[in-house]
Amino acid sequence: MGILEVKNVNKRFGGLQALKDVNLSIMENTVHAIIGPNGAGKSTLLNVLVGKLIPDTGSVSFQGKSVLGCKPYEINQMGISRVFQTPEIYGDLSVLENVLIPCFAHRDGAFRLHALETVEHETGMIEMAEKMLLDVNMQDKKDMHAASLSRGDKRRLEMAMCLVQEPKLLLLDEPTAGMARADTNNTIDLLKEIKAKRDITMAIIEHDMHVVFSLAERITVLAQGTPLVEDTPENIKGNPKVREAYLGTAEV
Amino acid sequence: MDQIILQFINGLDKGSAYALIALGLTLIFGTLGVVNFAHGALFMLGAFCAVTLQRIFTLSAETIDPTQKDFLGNPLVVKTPYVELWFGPDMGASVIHWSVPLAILFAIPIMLVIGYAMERGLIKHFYKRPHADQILVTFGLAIVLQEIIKQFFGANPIPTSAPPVFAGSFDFGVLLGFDANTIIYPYWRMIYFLFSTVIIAAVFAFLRFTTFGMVVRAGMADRETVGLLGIDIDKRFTIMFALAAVVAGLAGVMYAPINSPNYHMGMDFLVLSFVVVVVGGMGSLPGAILAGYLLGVLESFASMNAVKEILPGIDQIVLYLTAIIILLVRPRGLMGKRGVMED
Amino acid sequence: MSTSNFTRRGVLKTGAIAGAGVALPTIFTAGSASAFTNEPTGSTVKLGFNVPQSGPYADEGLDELRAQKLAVEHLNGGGDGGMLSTFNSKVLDGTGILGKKVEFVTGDTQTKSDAARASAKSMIEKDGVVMINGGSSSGVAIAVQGLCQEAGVIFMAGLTHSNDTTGKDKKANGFRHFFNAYMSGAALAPVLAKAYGTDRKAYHLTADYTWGWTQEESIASATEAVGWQTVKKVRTPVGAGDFSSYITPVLNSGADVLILNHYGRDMINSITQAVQFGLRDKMVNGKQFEIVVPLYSELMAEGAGEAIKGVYGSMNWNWQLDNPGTKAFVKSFGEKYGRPPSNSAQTCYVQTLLYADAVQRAGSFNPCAVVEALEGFEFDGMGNGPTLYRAADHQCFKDVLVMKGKENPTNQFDILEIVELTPRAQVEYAPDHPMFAGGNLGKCNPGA
Amino acid sequence: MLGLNKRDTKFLIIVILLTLFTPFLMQPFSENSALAQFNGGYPDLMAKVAIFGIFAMGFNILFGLTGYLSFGHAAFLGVGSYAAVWMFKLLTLNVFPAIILAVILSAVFSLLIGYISLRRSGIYFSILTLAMAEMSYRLAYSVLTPLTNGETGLQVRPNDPRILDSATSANYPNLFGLELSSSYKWDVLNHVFTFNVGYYFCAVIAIIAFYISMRIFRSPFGLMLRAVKTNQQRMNYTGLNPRPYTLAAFVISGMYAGLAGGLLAAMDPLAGAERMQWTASGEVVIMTILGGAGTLLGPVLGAGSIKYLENIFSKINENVLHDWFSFLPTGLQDAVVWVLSRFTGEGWALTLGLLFMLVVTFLPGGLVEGGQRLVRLFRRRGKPDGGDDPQHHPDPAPHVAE
Repeated sequence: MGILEVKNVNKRFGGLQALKDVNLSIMENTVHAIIGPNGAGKSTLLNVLVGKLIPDTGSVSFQGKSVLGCKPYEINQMGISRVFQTPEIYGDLSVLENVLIPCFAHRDGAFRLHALETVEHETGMIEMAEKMLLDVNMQDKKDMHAASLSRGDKRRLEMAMCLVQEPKLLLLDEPTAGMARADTNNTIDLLKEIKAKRDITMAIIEHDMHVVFSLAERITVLAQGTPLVEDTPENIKGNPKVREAYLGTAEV
Repeated sequence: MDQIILQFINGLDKGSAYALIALGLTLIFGTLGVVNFAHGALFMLGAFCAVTLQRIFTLSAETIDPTQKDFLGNPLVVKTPYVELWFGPDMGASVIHWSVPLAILFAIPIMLVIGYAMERGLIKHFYKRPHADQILVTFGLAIVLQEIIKQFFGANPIPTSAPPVFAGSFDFGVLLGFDANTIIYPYWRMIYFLFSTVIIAAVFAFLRFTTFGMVVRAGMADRETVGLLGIDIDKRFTIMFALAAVVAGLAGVMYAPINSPNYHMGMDFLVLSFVVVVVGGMGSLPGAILAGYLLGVLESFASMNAVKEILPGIDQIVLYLTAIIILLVRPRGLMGKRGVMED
Repeated sequence: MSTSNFTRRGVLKTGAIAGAGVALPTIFTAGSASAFTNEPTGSTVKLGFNVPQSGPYADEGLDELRAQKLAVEHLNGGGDGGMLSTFNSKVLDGTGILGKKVEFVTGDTQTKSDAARASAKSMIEKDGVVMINGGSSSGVAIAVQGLCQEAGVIFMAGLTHSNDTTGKDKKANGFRHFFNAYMSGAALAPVLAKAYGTDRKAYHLTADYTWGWTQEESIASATEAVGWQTVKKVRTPVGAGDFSSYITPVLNSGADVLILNHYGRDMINSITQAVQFGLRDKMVNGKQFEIVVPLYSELMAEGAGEAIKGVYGSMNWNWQLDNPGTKAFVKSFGEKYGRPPSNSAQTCYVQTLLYADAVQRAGSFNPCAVVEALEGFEFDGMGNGPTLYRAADHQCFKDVLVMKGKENPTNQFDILEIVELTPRAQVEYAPDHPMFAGGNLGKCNPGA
Repeated sequence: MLGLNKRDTKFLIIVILLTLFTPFLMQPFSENSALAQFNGGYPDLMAKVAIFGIFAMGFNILFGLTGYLSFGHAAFLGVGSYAAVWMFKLLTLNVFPAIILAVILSAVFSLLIGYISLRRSGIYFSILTLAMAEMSYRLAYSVLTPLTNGETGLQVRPNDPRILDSATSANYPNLFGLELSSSYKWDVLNHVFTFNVGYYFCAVIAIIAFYISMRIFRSPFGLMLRAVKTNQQRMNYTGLNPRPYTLAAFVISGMYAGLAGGLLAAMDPLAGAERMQWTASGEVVIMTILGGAGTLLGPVLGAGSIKYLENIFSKINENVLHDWFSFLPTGLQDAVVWVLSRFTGEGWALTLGLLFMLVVTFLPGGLVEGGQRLVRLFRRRGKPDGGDDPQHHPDPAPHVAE
């Protein structure tokens, strides 16, 4: 029984069958990659997982609880955090404040009218956020305007914002899309480091095989909206079906 | 039945004014991404173009007539417009009477210059600024413009009549088989309706069938890409702003006989035109036109006595009520696009 | 009144402190020196002219201000003296009021009750005025009148036509020279009956606020009294701009007269548009269709242009009147400003002189003394013929003018003609007339 | 102190001192000098500055923090005023019940309007709020006259029931018998300083309101509101529901507006419908932006400057100008007066419009930014300091329409 169970999910957009009989099980404490060529339904699947889309049939459950129809913030409160293709951070706020917000969300839930408390007095929260920043090597940038960070630092910051909530499942949506090779390698190292330090389940939706094979413990290959195969990276590498699906476009 | 037909005609007519103002506003917003609170002032300036031309035509030679007395008992100064002296009384009088239609020609260059100056001198510095700043600066500009007009023309409305041939009204009822005098509508308002249709069609044709229009439309959809193609989109946008000013100005010129121009009329139309644009959907030209006519017709129906008896005061709020309902049912107005001015 | 040491509007002038102005708490001692609000102690007295300077009535306000400046000039002995020479009370001698030179401050009412009160308050609190004059709408007049009553200064209303100003909202410290909606009806109805016959059906378009309602009520009841029927009363939003949807149903409603209970810009637009609809060219019930505008003003007539030709209405005063007071005023106003005064200008001018005269006769600026001097005051020579300031409601009673838009104007000021001078007796009413009931003058308030 | 850090405490103390000494600060010129015209230290103006300061402070909690631009806040001000005047009429002329009801009623009203309007964002939100406020205004002006007394405005009359007041009670709004309109005038060295009960009452409430707004700015809640402005998407995926946060900010700012409305009525027991008009809503937007949106002190500065301009500039008529320039030869004097009178007296609105344009063009952060630039200019050599207002947004991020 996985931490995240996707069962018989179908999703249609008009005439297009975006997801077809998707069954997927992500095991606790693994790094699970979902790959597939363009239009394979990766993004649709991700949007179903985070509550943005409701499938036509089937179920998605996280730790035995259904996530269907839940709002994104409810799903986050259940323990799923998400990293976006382009880092989504609070550009107007300082780096520390960026990390403090998820700390509060983790402690206080989706809404609390803590209008007459003072951020400065929340020493516990601040310590937690600073420790997190230390973890991702950003402690010296904590007072910077988040919008002025480099792209790599923005990615780190976003990661920190997700991790500080101690999520049980971290969803990464093409975390290295558009990055130069060096940045991509940094991100891989960062993710490895994160994984090494804590028990966490990661689901990576990725294009870049280099990233996938550096990190993943299990891989699901999606093609035309349906899972083609699920296996370990070693086995996937040699699988002819996968080659066929990618029609040689992949750098396998 | 006749009442309903009458109010429908009425609504289309009202709506044509709304649509025309909203059209200019949407052009500016759609192309430049600027929320222009001075748009009502442009409308007002257009109306004052008509007033100015009328003033020019009535510039008069003064002669003293000792047989008549003025209010102080002094000999009366009789004023005869130069045009009457030059072209004879009849021809001269008809030139004066035709000052509103003639003002269209007068207003086009003036509004072009005003629009151009506004964009180059002020608006272009605000493309990258928050909408709130754009609102404040254009609102300030609107106040300045109207105060300047007030200094020159005073606060009292100035009668600006349509040519006498258009006086009176047309009897629709007879055409449709009703009794005489049941459905009548003034000629000038019908002309206003036709005029607005022509202008709207012209703007659409311009955007659809000319290269200039195509570039601008492409720019409206994706400014950066068009810029990357090496096309100087900014220059074209300046021209679009000037054009929008002309549209607003012409709407004002032709409206002068319906609503005597006064310095404050721009502010009176400001809120209304924003409601129309937003109901139509920010940045959508067809939306603005549709919303203009829709709100015009609804407003007319709401002012029917039968309706007012059931819902007293409904004519006061119908525009706003409709706006609220439409925005709640259709999040981005009638034809708005996702992501436009939602942040 | 409060019993605390803090006196209302407490003018606790402890006199200038000699020597260094070290702030010591002992300075904060009570000890009221003045008997009433803003008692003038120096050689000057300040009046407050609160008129609209922005918004739709700005031009009206400008004309009021011209007249008020002229009045001050005349009170201080400048110019040709204007109506001072024709006024039958001769106590004013051009040396100011009670020997004090008259000064004035101005403010902008914006034709909003809030702004008008703010401006009046600053005049009272900051500039120390003893009287406030001006305004061009009833809402503002009632709001400022209430304020003056509370503050203990005199309010000499400008243009305010609603019955309420001296009806249910009357105040002891407030005085209205201008006529009111009831008088308009009483003066107009007989003239209308004579001109258009007694078998008429009227359709009212009414500005949807208190003044509009009182005028609609007054005109409807006066015209009904001469035999007319009221077909329909329709309320229109204030500032509607386009009245077409209200005008369209008029023709086939069976009515043959349209009565426009609008003022200012609304009236200009509604009459222009009604004429544009060709209403006045139509025959209904076998009669020529007519339009009536019960309350006229020169500026409205100017704004409406051609549309008002032949349209009946009423006015408080007009510069064409043939009497010495009018002649003197028009002369000094015309020579100074190059245009004849409007009827709101005349009201403001006369109100300022009347106040000065009352102070002079009472021998005191104390509002209560002024009220006493003005109540029941009969005067003449101010352009309106013999006039009475009735004690019961502080309303002036005088002749009312019925006007008509002139068919062939000879110059820009010659747009209205006087049709009839309705004698005062015909427009009088009992102070407890139902249209004016419900108010309470209260007691005069001297403030401090 | 009071849950504030040292810097904020210092800031609050400065604000308190400024507020308490306003009767001096706004009355800098001696009575007989030509500049006495510029004195603004009379009770009505001082109180208005405090009241509109409260209004703008509240608006800033919504607009400055969350970025939601409401164009209908005047409706809450109006509701507060009407509620207060009805309390005066029915219950007692003591101001406390009136102000409490004003705040409660405007909270209810803003909850209702906010709940509906916050379903949309950006300009759609602005137009929804505008439409609701304009509807309130129009109905109050016409159909709802029995409730609002329409054009004339709702006022206190001698024959109102006022069931809690006895025959000997004060006849004007009061604080347990102490009338708000009573003042001490202190005449010293040709200066007249007025200390008015009403002003100090408003001032104390304004200081409390300022303190609360400071606490909100510094609270986790305030942080969340700023998060709403910056990135709602991220907020959602961080497990936070932006809607209740925004609604809470909307209601809080509505309550500030209601409080301001109640105080307006307490200072002057007449509630006119015009204070709900869109221009009044626009005014508070302008005050906030002019002063500096998102800063603590900015809105108050903006409110002060606009009210000052409206009340002082509109009173400088040609006669006053002639007095000032009487030293010049006649021709020149007339010319100078003619030019200046375009901008004062009846031309005051022109000055206002020009001021908006200049400030927005050259000081995007509003007057506060201007102040900071000045401070920086003087402190060049001193320690690097951001000025007296520890604000959060030194450079508001441009959000250009896509």
